[in-house]
Amino acid sequence: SNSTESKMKVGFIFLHDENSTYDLNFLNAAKETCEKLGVEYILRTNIPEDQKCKETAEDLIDQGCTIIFADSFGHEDYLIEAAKDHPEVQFCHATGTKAHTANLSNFHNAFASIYEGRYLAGIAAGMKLNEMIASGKITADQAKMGYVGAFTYAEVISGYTSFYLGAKSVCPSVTMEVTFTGSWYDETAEKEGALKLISNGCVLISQHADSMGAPTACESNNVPNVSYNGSTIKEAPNTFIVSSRINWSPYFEYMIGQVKDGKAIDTDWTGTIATGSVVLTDVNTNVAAAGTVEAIEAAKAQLEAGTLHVFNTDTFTKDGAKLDSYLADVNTDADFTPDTEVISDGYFHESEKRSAPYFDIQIDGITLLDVNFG
Amino acid sequence: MGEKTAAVKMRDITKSFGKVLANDKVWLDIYRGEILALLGENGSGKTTLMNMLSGIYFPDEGQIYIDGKEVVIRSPKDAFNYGIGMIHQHFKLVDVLTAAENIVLGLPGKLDLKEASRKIREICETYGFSVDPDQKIYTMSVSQKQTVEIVKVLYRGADILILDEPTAVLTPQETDKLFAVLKNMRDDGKAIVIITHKMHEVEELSDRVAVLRHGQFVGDMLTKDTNAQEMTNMMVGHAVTLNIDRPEPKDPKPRIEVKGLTVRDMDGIVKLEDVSFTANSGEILGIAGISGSGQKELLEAIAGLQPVESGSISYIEGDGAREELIGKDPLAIAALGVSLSFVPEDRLGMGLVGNMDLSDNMMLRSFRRGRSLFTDRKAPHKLAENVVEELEVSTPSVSTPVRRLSGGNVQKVLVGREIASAPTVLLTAYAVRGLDINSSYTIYDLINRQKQDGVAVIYVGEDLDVLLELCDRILVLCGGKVSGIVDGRGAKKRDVGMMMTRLGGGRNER
Amino acid sequence: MLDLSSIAVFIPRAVVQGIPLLYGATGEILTEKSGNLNLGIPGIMYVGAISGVMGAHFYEQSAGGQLAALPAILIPLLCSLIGSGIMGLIYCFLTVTLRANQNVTGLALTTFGVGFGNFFGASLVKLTGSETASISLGATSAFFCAKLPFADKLGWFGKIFLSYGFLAYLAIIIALVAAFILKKTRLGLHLRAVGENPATADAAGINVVRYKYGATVIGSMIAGLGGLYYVLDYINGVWSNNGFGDRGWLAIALVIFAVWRPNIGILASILFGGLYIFSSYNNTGMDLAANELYKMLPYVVTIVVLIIVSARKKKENQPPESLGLAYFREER
Amino acid sequence: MNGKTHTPLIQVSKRETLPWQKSWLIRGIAIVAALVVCALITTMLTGENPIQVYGSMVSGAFGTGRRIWQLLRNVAILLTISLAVTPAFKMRFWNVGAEGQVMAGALACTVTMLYLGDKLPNALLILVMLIASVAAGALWAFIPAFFKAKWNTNETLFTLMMNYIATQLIAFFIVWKYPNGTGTMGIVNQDTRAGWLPRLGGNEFILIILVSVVITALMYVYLNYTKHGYELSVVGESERTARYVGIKVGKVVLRTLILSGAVCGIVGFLLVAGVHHSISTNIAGGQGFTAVMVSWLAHFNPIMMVFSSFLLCFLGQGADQISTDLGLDHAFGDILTGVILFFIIGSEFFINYKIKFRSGEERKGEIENA
Ligand SMILES: Nc1ncnc2c1ncn2[C@@H]1O[C@H](COP(=O)(O)OP(=O)(O)OP(=O)(O)O)[C@@H](O)[C@H]1O
Ligand SMILES: Nc1ncnc2c1ncn2[C@@H]1O[C@H](COP(=O)(O)OP(=O)(O)OP(=O)(O)O)[C@@H](O)[C@H]1O
Ligand SMILES: [Mg+2]
Ligand SMILES: [Mg+2]
Repeated sequence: SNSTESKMKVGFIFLHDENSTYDLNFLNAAKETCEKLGVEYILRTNIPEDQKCKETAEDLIDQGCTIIFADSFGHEDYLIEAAKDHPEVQFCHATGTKAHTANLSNFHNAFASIYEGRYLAGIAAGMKLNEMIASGKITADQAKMGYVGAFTYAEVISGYTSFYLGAKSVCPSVTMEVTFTGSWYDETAEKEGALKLISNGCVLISQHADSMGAPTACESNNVPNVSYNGSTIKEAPNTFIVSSRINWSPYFEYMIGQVKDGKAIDTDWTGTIATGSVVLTDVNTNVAAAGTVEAIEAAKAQLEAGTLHVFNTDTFTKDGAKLDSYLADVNTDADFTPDTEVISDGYFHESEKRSAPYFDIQIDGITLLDVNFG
Repeated sequence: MGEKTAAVKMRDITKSFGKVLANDKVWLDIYRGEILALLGENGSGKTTLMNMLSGIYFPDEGQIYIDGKEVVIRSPKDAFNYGIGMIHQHFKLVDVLTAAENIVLGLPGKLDLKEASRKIREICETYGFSVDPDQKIYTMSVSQKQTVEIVKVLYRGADILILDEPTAVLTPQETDKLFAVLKNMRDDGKAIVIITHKMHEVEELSDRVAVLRHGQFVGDMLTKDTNAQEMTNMMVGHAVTLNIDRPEPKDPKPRIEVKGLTVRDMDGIVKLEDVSFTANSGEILGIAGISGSGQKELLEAIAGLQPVESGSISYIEGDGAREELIGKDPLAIAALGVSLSFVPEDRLGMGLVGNMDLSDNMMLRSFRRGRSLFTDRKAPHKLAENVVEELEVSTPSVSTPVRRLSGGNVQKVLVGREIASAPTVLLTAYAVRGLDINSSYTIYDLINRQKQDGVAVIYVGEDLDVLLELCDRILVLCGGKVSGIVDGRGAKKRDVGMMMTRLGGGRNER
Repeated sequence: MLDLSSIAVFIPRAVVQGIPLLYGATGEILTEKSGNLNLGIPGIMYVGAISGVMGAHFYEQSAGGQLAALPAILIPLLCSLIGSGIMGLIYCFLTVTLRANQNVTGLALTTFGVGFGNFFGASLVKLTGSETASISLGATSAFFCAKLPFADKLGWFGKIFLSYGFLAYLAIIIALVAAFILKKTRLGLHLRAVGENPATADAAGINVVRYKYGATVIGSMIAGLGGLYYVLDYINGVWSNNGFGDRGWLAIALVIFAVWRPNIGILASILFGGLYIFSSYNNTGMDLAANELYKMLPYVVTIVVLIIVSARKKKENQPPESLGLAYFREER
Repeated sequence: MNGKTHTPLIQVSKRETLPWQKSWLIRGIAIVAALVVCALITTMLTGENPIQVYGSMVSGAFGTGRRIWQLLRNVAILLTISLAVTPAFKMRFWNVGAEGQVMAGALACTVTMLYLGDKLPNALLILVMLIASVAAGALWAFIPAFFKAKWNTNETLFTLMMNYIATQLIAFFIVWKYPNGTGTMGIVNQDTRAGWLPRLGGNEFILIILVSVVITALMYVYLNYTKHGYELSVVGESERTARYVGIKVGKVVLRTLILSGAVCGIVGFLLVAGVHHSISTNIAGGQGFTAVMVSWLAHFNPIMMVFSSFLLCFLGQGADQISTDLGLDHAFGDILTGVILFFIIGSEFFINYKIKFRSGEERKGEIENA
C-alpha cells in the first residue's frame, strides 16, 4: 500500500461553491486537511442533488480518486448508486442517514453533535435575554426568541430545540417562535421571516438557513442575533453575538487516515466538541452579555465531561408531561416510521444511533408558526 | 411660368437591391413652378428614385443637386432640411397615435397638441379636407389615412413635394381637392413630383412627364405635347391597346343571392344594412361607392370572413340547388364544393404572406389538397412561374419574398393566384389599385376571361370610368345601404356619382 | 394577518419588495417603448448591483472607516449607472447597430451579466476573506437605508410612507417622470413612435438609432438601480452571489402587467412585491407544504389579471408594434 | 443647412443570400475573434494562461469517454427542448414556458413512477409514465394556448408564470410527500428500479440520444414538409391571411402548443426515468430558457439546432471544468459564454449585410469640393 499512499487522491463533491456559507465551511476544511496530510484532492463545486452527483463521482474515480466525499443531504442516494458500482472506492457522505441500513461496506455517513454547539450558543442567547430583562428593556414574560428554520427536518428541529434549551437553562421564562422558509437558502424568505418574528415581538433571533437574510434583518432592527455556520460580525457588527459551526477537518483527517492505514471507515461517525468537530466562533463582546464567554466555557466543560446532556428529559416537557420513552425514526424509510427507542438514562440519545440527528419532538415553549406539527 | 430653375437635378443615380437593379444611371430634373408626373410600370423604380430624394434610400452611385449645389441626403431629416417632403406610397403613420400626434411627429419644440389641432383644423378648412385631429389612426379608413398624410405635408410645408400614388385610395372629390391644392402650390413656385398610374390624372394635373422603364430613364416631355397612348407605349416599350372589352354575358343564371344582409362591426356600428342583390354567372357585377361604404364587409361576408347579424347569402348551383353561406368559414364554404376566389383590399395584410416567397404564397390556396400529411410544393412552384410569366411580374425569382416586390407586382401575384383556382365566384376589391396601366388592362382581360368562362364576378372598384366600361351591372352602395343597381351599359357617370353620395339617387332596378 | 397593525407591518415590506421590480420594470418599459425587447434586464440588474458594490467597497477601503455621506452615496450610484449603462450599450450595439436578434442578444446578456455579477462578487468575497461568503458594506448601506427623520414618530403613517431609503422614493419619482415624459412630451411621443413604427418615425425625421440607444441605455441604468437598491438598501449592504434571484424576469413580466405604463407599474410592483412575500407573513399553521402553494400566489394572480385584461381588448394595451424587430431603413 | 454634408463613412446595404461556405467562414472568424477576446479577458481578470483555460474547457467536454457521452446526452436533452419550442416560435407564439412544461412532465412521471412502481409490470409502467408525462407537458402548454386562442392573452408572461407555478407544484409535492424531509426527493424505487429506462447495451446515454435524433428528424420534416408545418408558419406570419384561407387559427395555436408541450413532456420523462430517477425544482435547470437561444441562433432550423445546442452544452460543460481545474469561480464560465455568444450573434450582421467604406480619397474630394 506504499505506492498508493503517495498517489492517494480524494474527490470532494459540493452542492454549491465558496459563495455558499454551508459549502464554504466544507471547502475550507477539505483544502486545509488535504494540504496538511499531503494528499491530492479534486474539488467539484456546484453539483446538484441529482444524477450529476453520481456522474461526478465516477468522473472523479476516472481521475484516480479513491475516496469520494459529498456534502449535501440529497447527494446520498446518488452516492449510494456510485458506491454499488465501485466497490473499490470509499464513499463518505455528510448529513446522510442511510449508511447503517444500506449494507454497503464502502458507504459511510458522518455528522457532528452540532446540537451541543447550538446549546452553547443558546446559553449566550439566554444571557442576553437576562441582560435585557435586568435593564428593564423587556419583562421576563417578553423574553421571546425567534428562529428561522429551513425545513421541519430532524436536523433543524434538533438544532432549534437545543438552542432553546440552552437559553432556557439560564433564562427560565424564555419562549420561542419558529418560522420555516421551505428552503436552505432563500435570502428574501429568511429576511422576511426574521422581520415577521421581530414584528411579532421576538427580541432575539437565530436561524438555521444559509443566507444573510436573518442577520441583516436583525442588524437593521437592532435585534441581537445568534448565527450559524460562521461569524457574521462583518455583516452585523452591532447585533451578532456568537455562532456555532461544524468543523469538518477532524472527520476528513480520520477518513483519509483510515484509508491510508488500510482500515475500515466507521459506518456512522459523529464528531463532538471533544473531537474538535463542534466549534463556536469568538463571542462578540460588544453585544453579548457580560460573563457569556465564561458561562459557555463552563457548560462546554460539562458537556465534554458527559455530566451535562442537552436533551435531558428533566429540562423539557411535551404537552405538559415529561417524556420517559420515545421511538425515533432512525432507520430511514419512506413513511418515517419510528423504529428505535432513544430515551434512556434520563436523556434523549441524539446522534448516537446514527450520525445524523433524529430529535424531532415538538416540546413545550416553542411555537411553530408555519406548521401544524404532528 | 418664366425662367425655370432646376430645383433638383439627379445624375447617374444607381441603386440596387441584391440582384435587382432598381435604378440604373437615372437622370432627372425637377423644376420649381412645375408639376412633374413620374411614370413607369410597376417595379420600374419610381418609388426607389424618389425615396433617394427623401432620404429613405442612399444611392449606390450618382449625384443629387439641389438648386445647383451638390448635396448628400443621408436621412429623411437631411431631406427635410433641404425642403423636401414626401407622401409615401405606403402609409407612414403610427396606428395608436392620433392624427395630430402623427402630424407633429418629428418636429422640434415643445409638444402642444391643442395648438397643433388648431392649425390642422385651419389647414383643413383652407383646403377643404376633413381630418379629426384627435382621431386615432387605427380607427380610420384608408382614404382618411391618406388625407392625414396630405395634411401632414401641408402642415410641415415643403418646397419640393413628392407624392407617391396619393390618389390610389382617395375619392374623386378628395382627389379634386388635392389637385387644386397642388396647382396652387405650383403657382406658388414649389416643385412637385407626382407618381400615378392614372393617365387622366396625368393629363389633368401635370405640366411635364418623365418615364422610367426597367430602372432606366427613357425620356421626358411636356404633357400638352403627348397623350395617354404615347405615354403608355413609352412606359412599356412597345405599342399597346387601351380598350376594355365588354362581351355580352352568356347565359347568365343567378349564382349568389344576397337577401337583407345586415352587418355590424366589433363596436356595434352598422356597416351594411338590409342589402339585397343577385350576382349572375357569366356576368360582372360592379360595386361602386365611396370608400368605407361597406364594400369590404360585403365581400368578406360572402367569403365567410365577416360575422353577419341577419340576412342570407345563398349560393345557387348550376342545377338550382341552394347552399346557405352565412355562418360558414372559408373552409366550410370550400367543403360545400363552392369555389370562391377573393382578392381582398389589403393584400399583404390579408391575401398574402409578406415573408414567404411567391411559390409558398401560391400554396396558400392549394396546400390542403389531397389527403397526404405532406404539402405538395411542385404545383405551386409551377403556378408561381406561370403567374410571373403571364402577368409579367417583375421579380428576381419565384423564391423572393413577396414583401420585396413593388406594390403593383404584389397585386399581380395575388390576382394571378386567385384566378388560377378556377373559381365559380370571383370577388375582387380594388383589383387594379396601384397597378400600372398596362397591368391594369391585363387584369381587366383576365377578369373578362373569367366572365366568359361563366364565373360570377363581383368587382369592387373606385374608378367610375372603369366600372362603367367593364361591368354589366353596377350596384351602388351608400353608407352601407344599396342606393341602386344600374345597368353598366348606358349608365351615366354623373348619376352613379350622385347615387354614391345620396341614397336612392337613381333608378332602382330591384 | 388582517388586523391594522399587521397591515402596517406588511405594506412597507411589500413596498420594499416592489422597489427593485419597479426599477426593472420602468427601465424595461422605456426600453420596450423604443421597440427593443431587452431580455438582458436580469443580467443588467446584477451588473448594476455589483458595480455599485465594487464602487462602495473600494471607497470604503480607501476612506478607512471615515465615510462622508456624499461620496458614499454618489460613488456606488455612479458606478452602478456606468456598469448597467455599458450593458445597455452592448445590447444596443448588437441589436441596433448590428441588427442582431433581440431575444438571443438579451438572453446572452443575462448569462453574461449574472456571470459578471457573481464572478466579481466571488472575487470580492475572496478579497475580503469573509467567513460567510458575502461582502458586507454596512457603512455605505447605512446611508442608503437612512429613513426620513420622522418615520419612527408618526406611527402607522410613518411606517407606510416614510420608512424607506432614498432609492425607494427615487424609484417612484423616476416612474412618475417616465410616465409623464411618455404621455405628455414630444420626447415621449417620438419614443413611442420609434417603438410603434420606426419606419414612420424615421421618415418623420426622428433619429431612430439615437432614440433606441438613448431609451435602452437609460432604461438599463434605471433597471440597474434596482439591483443596487436590493444590495445596498434591502439586504443592508451584504452581497451574496445569486441573492438577487430572478427578480429581473419578474420585472420584465411586470411590464406586460403594467400595460407599458410606468405609473401603473408602481402599483403593480407593490402588489407583486406583496404577493411575493405573502407566504412569509401568512402563518398557515398547516402543513409546511401549504406554504409552497402560497408561494404560487404572485404568479397565479398575475395570470388571472392578465386574462381579465386580455378579455377586454384595447389597442392601447398592446405591446409596441415593432417590439423585438430590428429596423433597417432600406428594408421593406 | 450650411454647405454640403458628407457622404457617410460607412454605408450598409442588404446582401443577397451568401453561399453557405462564406457564411460559415464568417461565423468561424467570429468564433476565433471571440476566443481571442475571451483570452484577453481571462488574462486581465484572472491572470491565468488562456491556453490552459481553453485546454480545460476542451478536456471538460471531451477529456474522457464518459465526458463525451455526457456531453452528447446533455446536447440531446437541450436539443429536444429546443425542438419543442420551435414550432411555437415559428408561429410567433413566444413560449418561454418550456421550463415549466418539462417540469410538469417530470412531475407527472415521478408521481406515476412512485405510486404505480409496485403495481404494474415494468414495460407497462414505463409506458404509463410516458403517457402521463406527455399529457402533463401538453396540458401545461395548453392552458396558455387556450387563453391565447380565445382572448389573445399575452403568452410570454403567461408561460413564464406557468414555469413558476410548476416549480412550486414540485416543491409542494416533495414537501407534502416528505413533510419532515429537506425538500429533496431522493431516488425513486432505488431498490426495485421500477420505471427506470433500460440501458441499451449497458449504456445509459444511447437511448436518450437516439430519442433526440428521431425527434430532430421528425421535427424537421414536420416543420418543412407537412401541411401542419405550413399552416403554423402562415399563422405566425399573418393571422388574417390564415383566416382568409380558412385556417382555423385557434385550432392551430392549440395543436402546435400541445405538440410543444408534449415534446417537453417527453424531456421530463427522459430526465426522470432515464437520468435522475427523481425530481427536484431544478430538474429543467434553466434549459427551457437556453432552448430559446438555441432555437433562435439556429433560425428555427432543427438541423442547425444540433450545432447551436452543441455549442451551448460544450460551453457549459467546459465552464464546469475551468472552475475545477483552475479554481476560477463558476461564474467565469458564464462570462466567457456570454462573450462568445455576443460575437456569434454579432457576426450574423456580416452575413446579412454588405458594408461599403467610402474610401478616404472620395471623402477628401468631397471636402475639397465643399
Ligand atoms: N427595399 C427593397 N428591398 C428589395 N427590393 C426592393 C426594395 N425596394 C424596391 N425593391 C425592388 O426594386 C424594384 C423597383 O421597385 P419600386 O418600388 O421602386 O417600383 P415602383 O416603380 O415604385 O413600382 P410600383 O408602381 O409598383 O410602386 C422592384 O423590383 C422592387 O422589388
Ligand atoms: N406610457 C404610455 N405609453 C403609451 N401611450 C400612453 C402612455 N400613457 C398614456 N398613453 C396614451 O394616452 C392615452 C390615454 O392614457 P390614459 O389611459 O392614461 O388616459 P387618461 O385616463 O387620460 O389618463 P389620466 O387619468 O392620467 O389623465 C392612451 O390611450 C395612450 O394612447
Ligand atoms: Mg412605387
Ligand atoms: Mg405602385
